[in-house]
Amino acid sequence: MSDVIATNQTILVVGGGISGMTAALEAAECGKQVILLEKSPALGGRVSQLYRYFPKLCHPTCGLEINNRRIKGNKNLRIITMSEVASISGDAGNYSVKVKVSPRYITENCTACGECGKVVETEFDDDFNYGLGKRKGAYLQHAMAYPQRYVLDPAIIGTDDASKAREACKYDAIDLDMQEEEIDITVGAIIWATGWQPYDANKIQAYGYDRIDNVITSVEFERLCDPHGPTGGKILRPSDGAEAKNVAMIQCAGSRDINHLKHCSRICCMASLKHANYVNEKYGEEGQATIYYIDIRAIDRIDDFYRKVKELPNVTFTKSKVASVVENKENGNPVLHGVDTEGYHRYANEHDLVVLAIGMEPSVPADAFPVDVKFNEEGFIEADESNGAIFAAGCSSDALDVNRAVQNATASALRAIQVVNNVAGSEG
Amino acid sequence: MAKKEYSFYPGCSSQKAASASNYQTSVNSMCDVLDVQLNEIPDWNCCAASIGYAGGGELPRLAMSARNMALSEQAHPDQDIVATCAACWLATKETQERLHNDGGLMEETNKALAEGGLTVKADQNIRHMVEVLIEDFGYDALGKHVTRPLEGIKIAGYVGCQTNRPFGIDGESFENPKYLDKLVETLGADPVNNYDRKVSCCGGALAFSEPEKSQALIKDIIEAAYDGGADMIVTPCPVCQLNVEAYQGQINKKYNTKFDIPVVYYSTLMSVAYGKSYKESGLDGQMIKAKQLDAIAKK
Amino acid sequence: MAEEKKVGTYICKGCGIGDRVNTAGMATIATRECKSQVTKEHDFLCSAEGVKMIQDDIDNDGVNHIAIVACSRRAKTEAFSFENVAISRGNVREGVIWVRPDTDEASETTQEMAEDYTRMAVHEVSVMTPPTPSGQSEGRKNLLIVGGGISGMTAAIEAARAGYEATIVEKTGALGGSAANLYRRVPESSPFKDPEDSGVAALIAAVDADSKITVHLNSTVTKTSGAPGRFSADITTESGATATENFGAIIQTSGFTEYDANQLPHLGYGKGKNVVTQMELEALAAAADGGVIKTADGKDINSVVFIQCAGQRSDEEGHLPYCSGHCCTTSIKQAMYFKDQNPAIDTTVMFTDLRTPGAGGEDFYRSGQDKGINFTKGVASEVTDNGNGCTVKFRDMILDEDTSTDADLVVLATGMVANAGVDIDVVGQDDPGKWEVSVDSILNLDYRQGKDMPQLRHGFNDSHFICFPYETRRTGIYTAGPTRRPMDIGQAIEDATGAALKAIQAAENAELGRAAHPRSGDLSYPSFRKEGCTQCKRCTVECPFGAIDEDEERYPQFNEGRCRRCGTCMGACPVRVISFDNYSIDTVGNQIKNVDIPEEFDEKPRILVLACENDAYPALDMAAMNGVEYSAFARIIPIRCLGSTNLIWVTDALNSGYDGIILMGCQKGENYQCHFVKGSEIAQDRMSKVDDTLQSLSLEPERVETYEIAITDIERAPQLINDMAATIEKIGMSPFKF
Amino acid sequence: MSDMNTAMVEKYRNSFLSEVEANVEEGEWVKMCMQCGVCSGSCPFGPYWDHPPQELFMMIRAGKREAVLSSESMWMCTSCYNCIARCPRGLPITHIMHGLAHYAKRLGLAPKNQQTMKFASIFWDNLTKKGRVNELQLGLKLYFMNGFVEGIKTALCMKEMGMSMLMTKRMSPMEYFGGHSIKDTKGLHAILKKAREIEEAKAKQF
Repeated sequence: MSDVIATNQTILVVGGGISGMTAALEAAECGKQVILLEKSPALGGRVSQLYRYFPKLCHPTCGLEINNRRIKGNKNLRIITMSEVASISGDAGNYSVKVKVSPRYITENCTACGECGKVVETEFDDDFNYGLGKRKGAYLQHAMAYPQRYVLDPAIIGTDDASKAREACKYDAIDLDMQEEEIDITVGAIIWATGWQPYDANKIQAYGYDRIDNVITSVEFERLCDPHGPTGGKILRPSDGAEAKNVAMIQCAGSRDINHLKHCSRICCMASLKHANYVNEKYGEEGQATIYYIDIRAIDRIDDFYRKVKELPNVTFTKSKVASVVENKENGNPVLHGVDTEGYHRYANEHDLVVLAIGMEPSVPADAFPVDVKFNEEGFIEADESNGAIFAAGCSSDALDVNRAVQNATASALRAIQVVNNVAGSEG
Repeated sequence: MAKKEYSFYPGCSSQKAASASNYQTSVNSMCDVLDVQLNEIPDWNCCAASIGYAGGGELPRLAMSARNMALSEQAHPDQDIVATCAACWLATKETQERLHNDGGLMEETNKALAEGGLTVKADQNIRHMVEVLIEDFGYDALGKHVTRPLEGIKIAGYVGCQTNRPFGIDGESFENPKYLDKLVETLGADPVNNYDRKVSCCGGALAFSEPEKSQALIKDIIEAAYDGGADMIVTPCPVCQLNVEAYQGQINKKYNTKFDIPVVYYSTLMSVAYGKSYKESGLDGQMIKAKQLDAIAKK
Repeated sequence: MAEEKKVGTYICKGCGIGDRVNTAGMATIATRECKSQVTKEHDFLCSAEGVKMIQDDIDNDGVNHIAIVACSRRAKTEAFSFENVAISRGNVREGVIWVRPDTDEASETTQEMAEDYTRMAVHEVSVMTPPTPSGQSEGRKNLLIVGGGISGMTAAIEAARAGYEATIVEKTGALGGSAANLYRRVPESSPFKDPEDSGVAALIAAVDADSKITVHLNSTVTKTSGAPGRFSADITTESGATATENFGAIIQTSGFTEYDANQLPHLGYGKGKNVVTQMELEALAAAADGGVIKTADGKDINSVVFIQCAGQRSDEEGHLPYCSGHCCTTSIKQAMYFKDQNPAIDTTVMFTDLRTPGAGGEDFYRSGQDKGINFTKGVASEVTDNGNGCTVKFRDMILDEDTSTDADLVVLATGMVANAGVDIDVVGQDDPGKWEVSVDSILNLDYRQGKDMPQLRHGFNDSHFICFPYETRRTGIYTAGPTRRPMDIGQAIEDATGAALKAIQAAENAELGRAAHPRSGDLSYPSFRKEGCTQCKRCTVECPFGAIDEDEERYPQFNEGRCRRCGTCMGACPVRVISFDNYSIDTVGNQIKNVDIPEEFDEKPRILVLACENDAYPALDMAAMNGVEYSAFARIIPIRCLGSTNLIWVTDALNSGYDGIILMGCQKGENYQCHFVKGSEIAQDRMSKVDDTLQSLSLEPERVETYEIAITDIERAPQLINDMAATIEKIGMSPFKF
Repeated sequence: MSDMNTAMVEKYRNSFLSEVEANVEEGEWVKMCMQCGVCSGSCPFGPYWDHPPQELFMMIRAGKREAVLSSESMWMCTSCYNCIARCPRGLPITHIMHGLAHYAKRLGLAPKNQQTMKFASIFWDNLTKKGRVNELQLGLKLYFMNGFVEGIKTALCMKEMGMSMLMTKRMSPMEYFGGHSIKDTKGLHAILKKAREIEEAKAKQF
């Protein structure tokens, strides 16, 4: 790692999700030197965990493939995975950044041949699948993981599995003595794109996520529908692995709620429309999707998508914030209790599976931020003079859908370029 | 451990020969073991409970609780106020909150109190006895005093409403508080896990004015306890205790059920486990006898 | 290239390749059959020393055409990227050993696969040349910005801050656009409680103060030609004076026009002064400037009803089918104009879905409620004049009743209509030589395919892509702000800043001859043999990016800077005169022709698969990673886009004895996923002609199939290959084997 | 129609919402409701409400004064606080319901025979008399609050319960004569009187 070259004309991008990748690539394709840090072993972030995008229902991996190819072909861009920012000091045009790099235990030699994965035995909850499935202690994060290199779970270091893995590798790519590293770099501008995380569903007590097997979150539902996911793309419910054909989506699960997230997470309505579409796609007439909502926020031309889904005969919309979910002990079905407020109709509806349209909160909370920037009450970074040359991109700046996150990331790339160009100008 | 002292607000139902007098008995025994001294607020008055609203307006009701706080501040200035009744605790705590949050109210209330020669600051902690047990002692400490573990008894922890919402016990959730279950375990008995009526409403005061509707709720509460295999129900609230215990006969008539499940206070369980006698534990106050407890208590 | 061609073939034995196939045999084929001058095997080719071995041959041995026979071109790309040489990849890992069982009976066909991929790689590279830029670009970096509203000014200022010059052309006599008419704007920063200054004045001041920004008022663009790095634009003033200037890239920020409320008579518009649009209310509020807002005819206002979605989200004739996004927060803001001035004024917002998304939106909604704005979920059916105000008939969705309310003023939240110029799908381009200015056009492009930016939906110049919102169909020209998509000021500012970045990037890359997205950095570009050209115009018509013009003699004029390197023109050309240095009829044709075709009774059919490099090919790679097997008879060739498929490849394949052919492209139609927009669609039309070929050869139609493949089709794509194998087994081998 | 009611109608002719904001406990929160309905779905007595809380709020905003104030609905509140715990906008719904009920009673618009209203009033009088609840008298009053015959019926069906309460010493006949009381009843009554005065005065000034 010592060979990381950076100057105060370098742009640092923190976070390798769709926003970070975009900001980094757009800047690099303008000829700028860029360093991209990613906490996990591979790029892609949240979108790589999505099956499809609304409203086109196209596949995030399609765009990821293009971005991966852009990265492979760009010499201005340096990627450091498994790394996090430890500290930031300095001012616009001249920041010193400490970067903590966790050991991957696998070197560039790795050809992703997969032999190590075959021999290790210990399995772990697959966080890429939100714990819905298992993965080996030596693994490739996902089929499109870039860099296409395996990683060892720290938990197997020092166990037989580790040595088995090393013996299995014909390319001497496994280095069990790899240590955590700290590297210092100087950069001119920083683009912060650490994205979002799903709100902790356990906190929404009334919906019983912690008590009822068949209550899951929208991000988990995406994994269920993905052919690369734990069920190979089948909608199988957790309690008994049965096909879930009658699915309920509960909107504002954590959002628009002063007890949880006071902001509207913007994407959840469309996510649920998309999910209703999955159900319809998989089961046709046999499927039934019910969306419990307060307001359907499908703005601008995304409203087309809302109207299309509305026309599906097996999708129902109920204007109601569900009051509580209880489990039918006989069959494990969640039963939703509440009131349809359009004309006051009380309901107790039983479904096979409940999907909580879970809210979006910034991954890096204000109090854990490595340097002093302006946050709003919702915890997003707000553009402000006082932030110097630290620019938020994507969901670090607001609850955004992918299209807007990319728009915003492209904009932040220019803001960063302005800074380093001025540095270049002043240094002649 | 040194003696702990609190400014005690017993509430109407815990008075001699009142509906929760047995609660008071067991609380006294429990405190005796835990070396807790409850200093009764001199000349305390009724909190007006929630149901007081129809007669009393906002300010008169606040004044009732404010008077209690004022008296406590005079008599035991540096002690926390502790209540054993959910309604008393809630009404007092709510009053405190309102007085501090709504600018005008503090002044108006004091104007009213002045007529009785009192003033209130409303800055003492207002706590439920359960909070005292969990926060000032903790389960381990409470467990240490157990001399007669309540082995083999399955108990449904019925938390009810007002001990739970809107304030509740720190660190517990509104929908699934676990402290009664933990307490039951601490005393050597088995809790009913996922007792899904543990926070549903018994009708409260409306058990009097809307008996049918309330008894329908009570029926579900008892049924769920039986479904969970419970031998008895434990609760921290006098209203819950009375409603769930006293109406079983009427419910049996109406729904031809055969309910006969004892409903006891946590303090009764503790007193028994702590080696107190049948009487000291308030078991004589059970309209539906808690036979398993009686057996242990009479050992 | 001056130096003579020298082909080197490098075969990797790693990742089990060496164990599964006979690499020595492959090497022999490379040398003997394919005339590879240098052929080497290596145990671990992507290792530092493996790479060094190749680099040494380049540096010391004059090897300049390199066939890497190892893993997929998607793997180890950086390791195998050598400067100034032509490179091809033979995929024997994901393409062979990972999709074939490791059994004795399978070993023979597996070996044949590996040998074929070796042949294909060597023959492909031997007809490639390392691409070099055309040098067409004039290296201009300054930006032309058409439209001087918030979006336009923002784009100019942000570009200037990065050191790039910008020229704003504004049709009216002043900068500011629609936002200049706003009294206040919706807050963009916490605590998101009160309306804010629109910020227009500040922007105008910043533009005026910036020496890098030039402004032409009362001016329009009357002709645009050229390409990124060398655009030329005629800027004409009202008086008619025209100046021609040159630019590196263009941003169109022509904004929107408020929907014409006269089409909403049932909502009482046009009948009196007490029904206004949101924009008209802004004027009243601006006039009052914080004082008492009165109707245009001076009446007091004690009650206001805001009707959301007026003529929006509706299929009725003349209504807008979409949501304009900003109207909910705008109405809240406007209701605050009244409440902040006098809380006693009743304000009701009548909505069906209140849309206030994002961090600030919900705060602003709550602030509106806190200020006493009444929100009613209801649908207004009629607004009538009741003498001293209006009566609004509506359905109360919550109380579930038809009712009405009186108001002194009714505000209609009508939507945004894009100023998108002429719809080129309706109005075609003038014939060469007869080109004329269109007053309706924004850009007056002289492009073969029309005068303005293509429109996507509802008349907006939007991009179709979610992950690439700036992926326009006119390279180097970007649209931003409400002409692209309905949006509020906050989003327009972000959008314009992003568009400025893309414009700068387009100019920078044009200078280097690098392709824009999605083949970013590709230096190749299409060239054609004029002598062979029949002026059939197919290339100029089919280019998804309007990159090819026609000269007066109807010959194609390629504009490298506009080209996205998809090869659709190449696929379209019936006489095959169009090619790229590193991608041509021959680079693919050679691979097809050099696959070894066993004799008919060997019962070893050959299936040609032409797979889109962005979706189908990765899908097959990932299938391989997941251990999904498919027929050993398949030979897969990645192509830039199905649109680049030339019929000759299919005919050649059929003639040389292939038994089946599968074309794998991306989804077409409304939700097309082809990143060259029309590539797969065009190809599929083209393939309809294959049937004639098949008939002329008296072959069964089932032998050629075209599919839409998504990158997630890791099960389906292999299955389709196996299906074809099964079909062939059913209908028998092709008779055309020699 | 009570005088106070006439006065209020006079004063808030065109806005019931402002009337509620000015006179109902926590009434200023009504405008903050976003009609999600979580309160309505959370109420244990939900099925018995003609108009659940969120609908009452909408009716108030729609100016349906009579319908709201004469409704039985808010008298169905058991004070379980589920609605408060779950409301995403933080409305103190329980208290607003109490406030509406109290205001309706003050205006004489509450349904004449509303059982909870009767009980709640008896309860208040009972507890304010001596500063502490006299459960026996409360119980008896309760039985007979709907007339003598009804009272006997109730008394009979409550007999068992009454007996077992006596047996377990959780009720005492002695309570009938005097019973528990605070010492300073005079002071308490003065306090309550003053409190009521202040409240009346506030209602007027709006």
